[in-house]
Amino acid sequence: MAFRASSYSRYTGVKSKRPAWVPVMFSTWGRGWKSKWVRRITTMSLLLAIALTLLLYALNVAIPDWRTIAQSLGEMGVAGDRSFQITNATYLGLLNLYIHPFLLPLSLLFGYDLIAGDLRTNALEAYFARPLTPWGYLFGRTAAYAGFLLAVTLAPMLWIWLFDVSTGPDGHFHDVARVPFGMTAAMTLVALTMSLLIQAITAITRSGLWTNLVLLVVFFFSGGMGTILTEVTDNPEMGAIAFWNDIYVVSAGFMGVDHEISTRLPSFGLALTVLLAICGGSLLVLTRALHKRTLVG
Amino acid sequence: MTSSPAIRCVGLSRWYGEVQGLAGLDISIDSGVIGLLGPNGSGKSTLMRMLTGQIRPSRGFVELFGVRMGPDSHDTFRRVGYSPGEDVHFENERGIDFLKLLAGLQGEGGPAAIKRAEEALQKVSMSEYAGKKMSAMSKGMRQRIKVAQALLFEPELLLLDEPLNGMDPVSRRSLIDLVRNHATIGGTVLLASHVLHEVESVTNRVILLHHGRLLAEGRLGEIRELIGRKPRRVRLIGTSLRSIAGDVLSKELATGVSFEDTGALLIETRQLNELLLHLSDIGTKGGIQQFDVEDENLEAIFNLLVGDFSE
Amino acid sequence: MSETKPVLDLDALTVRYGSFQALTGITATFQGGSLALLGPNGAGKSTMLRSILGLVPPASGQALLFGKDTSQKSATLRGRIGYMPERDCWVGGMSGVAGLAHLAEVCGFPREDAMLRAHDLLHFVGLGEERYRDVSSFSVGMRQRYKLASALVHDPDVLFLDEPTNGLDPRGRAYMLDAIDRIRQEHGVHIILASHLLPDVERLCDQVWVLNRGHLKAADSVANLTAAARGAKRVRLAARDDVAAFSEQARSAGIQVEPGKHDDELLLTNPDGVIESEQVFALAAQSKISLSGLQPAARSLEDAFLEALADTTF
Amino acid sequence: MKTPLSVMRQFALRQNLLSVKALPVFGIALFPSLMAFAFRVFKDAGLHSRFDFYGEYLAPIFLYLVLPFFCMTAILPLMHSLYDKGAIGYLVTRPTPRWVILLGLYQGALLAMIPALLLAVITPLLLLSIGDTSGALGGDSASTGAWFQRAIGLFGVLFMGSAAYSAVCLFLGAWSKKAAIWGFGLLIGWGATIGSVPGLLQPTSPHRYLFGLLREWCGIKEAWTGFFAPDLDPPGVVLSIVVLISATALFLWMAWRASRSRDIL
Repeated sequence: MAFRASSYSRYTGVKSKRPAWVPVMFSTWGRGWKSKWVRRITTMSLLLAIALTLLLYALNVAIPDWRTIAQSLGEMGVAGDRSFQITNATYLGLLNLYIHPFLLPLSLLFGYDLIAGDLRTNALEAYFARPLTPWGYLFGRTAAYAGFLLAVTLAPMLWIWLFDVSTGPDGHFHDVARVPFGMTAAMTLVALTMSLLIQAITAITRSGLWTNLVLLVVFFFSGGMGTILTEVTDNPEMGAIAFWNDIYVVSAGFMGVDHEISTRLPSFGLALTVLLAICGGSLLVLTRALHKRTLVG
Repeated sequence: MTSSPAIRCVGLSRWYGEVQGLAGLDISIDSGVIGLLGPNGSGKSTLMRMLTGQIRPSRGFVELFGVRMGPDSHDTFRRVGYSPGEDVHFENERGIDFLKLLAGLQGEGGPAAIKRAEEALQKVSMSEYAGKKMSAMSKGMRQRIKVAQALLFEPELLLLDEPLNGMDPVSRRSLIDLVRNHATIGGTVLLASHVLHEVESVTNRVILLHHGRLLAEGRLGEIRELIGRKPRRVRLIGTSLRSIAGDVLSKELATGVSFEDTGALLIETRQLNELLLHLSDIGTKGGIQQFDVEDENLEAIFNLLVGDFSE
Repeated sequence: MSETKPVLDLDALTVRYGSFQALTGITATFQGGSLALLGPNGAGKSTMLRSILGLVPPASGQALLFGKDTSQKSATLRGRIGYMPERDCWVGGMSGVAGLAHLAEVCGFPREDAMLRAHDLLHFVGLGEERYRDVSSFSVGMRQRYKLASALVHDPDVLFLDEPTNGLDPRGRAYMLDAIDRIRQEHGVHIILASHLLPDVERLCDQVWVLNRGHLKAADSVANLTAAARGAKRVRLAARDDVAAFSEQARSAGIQVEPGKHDDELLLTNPDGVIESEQVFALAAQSKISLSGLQPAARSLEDAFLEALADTTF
Repeated sequence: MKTPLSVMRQFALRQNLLSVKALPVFGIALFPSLMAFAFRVFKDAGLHSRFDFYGEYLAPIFLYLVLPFFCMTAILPLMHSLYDKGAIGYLVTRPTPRWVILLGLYQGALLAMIPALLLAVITPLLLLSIGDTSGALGGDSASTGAWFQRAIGLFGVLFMGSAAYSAVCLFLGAWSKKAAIWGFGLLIGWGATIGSVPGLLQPTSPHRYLFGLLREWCGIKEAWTGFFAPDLDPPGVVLSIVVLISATALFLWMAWRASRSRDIL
């Protein structure tokens, strides 16, 4: 017979050499995944990818040479000067389809209470009294955050691309060769910007609710101002004030699509600068906030 | 005009949704220091907040000095000083500004308010930190500021919710002195605290709440007598304990005796006074080095009562 | 644990926040066991704990924990420390047990071991039933127990406790003290306790450092500090007896009488020597009263503490 | 009641003006200046166009975006900090009626808004009106007097709006824990949106009357240019003022009622 009272015991196992930020990363996923809407949007995003591949598959089976038909229809000018060809630009549209309904709401839902929650419960005091440094904490959080956003949005898109290329005719690969690099670069930058920006805002407001409101204000103000100023000044560079313009221009640039489609958009360089500036500023705010909490030299 | 009691609660009850905060409390307090005791979540803070009209009773009512308390009973607060149990303060306020503000709400402005604030700070030995922001203070300092704001106008009734929590021993001692002095000049203090030995050192009158109900009220001795169901135990250390054990058993002063591992003798009795008299008598012949009656102090009574009723 | 190095060795440790000197040249050694840091608010206790954790760099001097400098490689050293802060703190957004396991993982525990230990510890601190609840729904007492479990979850060699019984009701306090005492006695975990509640200190600690305004005022063992005043006795009189008559009787026998902590308690001292128990009983018999308690009058830690701070003004 | 009221006023002023809470308010106040600056730098079509820009683009922006966020950031955090952990308990356990406390907070917060409002109105004015006037088309519409009339009118409208919407926020702060969500819904939804979209509900929204005042006081005759919401039957000055003042009084009264019935936990 064994008897075991609930008592304290010393640990005899072997501790692993894994860096301290790794569990932080895993726990971040766990926390984000707890939100019902995060799960819903993730499912929607994956379903969209599956639906699109199924559509492609059905087309391939039903009309094996649909690509040439579509191309010749385009050349005949059925739909104006548009071409019915799958090119980098098609993927730019797809990218926008993923950024706006999926990536932006996801980053809000996933991140709005991460640091604010930790500040509220003084979790940082528990963390930093352990073998975890503020940098490790920040790295674990951001890596998990950006990683999750990429997994949910970039992965389905690459899957579609892979399917498209593997079923397409011989020359097709060249039309869409820039896609993987472009999408990865654009999405990574956007995900990183969003995760740092939200974390910085939550570190300042210390409340999930206020984080969301501040972000809405930033979006409203920047969007409204960008549009108005572009209109009244006739200077497309003014559009850089609007966050979503920057995202679009930068993705287009990375995908190698001529973004002069619309002349009312800011230039690639300016848009990239704005996004990088947001990243840098957020990082500055975050390190200051964490420094204040821990007094680490 | 008949003088009304400082505090009177009649059938005072409060529910938070389906959670019971306080149920059917009837008490009346005149003057002196009364310790408000009870385990965490027993309804002490709920009572304190209802006494100050911050939350409305679900049933029953509170009267302070004969005035029924509610959201419009502000005039009564001239006679009341209240220090909340939570560690709350205004953001970005310095200690002196905080006190000045509250003095101003009592109708005192300008230099008079500053003087009053400084006097209150003096009383809690915080003059040196007057200009410090409250968020930058340690918990103990904020506690002292909280007590200072309750003392601003030297009110007749002091309602102090866990004021000792987080204070260092020096401040504790001076606060205890302050409370004692307030009672000696005729004031009333309701002192809620978990630190029983401190409460015991200022008063033996207590109100004990448990699960939102009044468990006991009155002087410690009386409460102990009322409990009376359990035999009392006397613990002796000395040299001739075995003969003493035989002696008290043969004289039927004890219902049982036992020896602890340390060699101390435990005598159980239902006739404590007779036993004590007898022991004092034997003691003159030597053999008893020290002895003590158990369950005599507040902590023992607290555990006895709360333990009895919670299991 | 076969540590030959002292647990804590401070060598002229000085810590500054800007121009404010929080700790001034503190030199002291704690060989092991249990140590209490005493001092009024703002004495530097928290700063000392933080600098040992390596969170605040020393302006000069150094702090050695198990013989290693805490300002270097502090992250690995922190793995051996269990810190229970004064404020509520927990990792939110998950159940109590998951948060605890997560903290163990941060300290390098494999996932399975971390979970196992988190469950065991929550049972140990008496939160077994509440394991799967969110910590934000815990009461003050439960949070305090949870903090102790968090401090222990990575099996530290030394435990820093900052006001562990703050806000606890008497039974919660007894439970907490008992748990800490068992960890110390049965498992050889060293304790460093910062507290304002001197009875807790007397219960748990064998050594005391008294700090005031960043200076070390006294460093001694509790036994030495509370050594009994020679021959003095604490006497309690049965409730309805006449205290005045007894005092009178005692004074005429050349014994000094002072009021004790309670109404019915007296403190007897004989300036010329020891008071025997028999003598006290005799006095009681002469004044026809019965005693309800008789004990040697130990000096309380509170007296010792106030004395150590005596040369400072408030 | 003079001392308690002025003491509360000073407290609210101190809280809102001399702390980090002032930063978001001044941040929002700088948005119009930023727009004016950009307009000046990138498209300077002369004084007249700048005058139109100030009246027909900036002024509506003030009402749509600046005003609602101004009131929310000035009042809601202040009320939240008082109610969240129960610090307001210190105030309501003093011999002061609750309406004095609330009115003092309201007045102080409103006073603290004035510097930011002035900054928001005057800086764009200076940025637009000073300097190169070579492209001026002349005419009295862009004279110094017209500029000032427009600025003072705008300030007046904004102040009336702040008074009304701050009272709304005061009520929400005293009434609900989720005041931020309610505030967003009421001020942006009911205020800015419903108030500028023609429909059944439009006359209930304070924004309609603010736009009415803006037309009259800023001398913007043409109701269809820029960002002005079309209103076939714009309300007159008297009606607008009466409606706005009654709304302010109503919400102040509701705040008082709410503060009496809310438990401080």
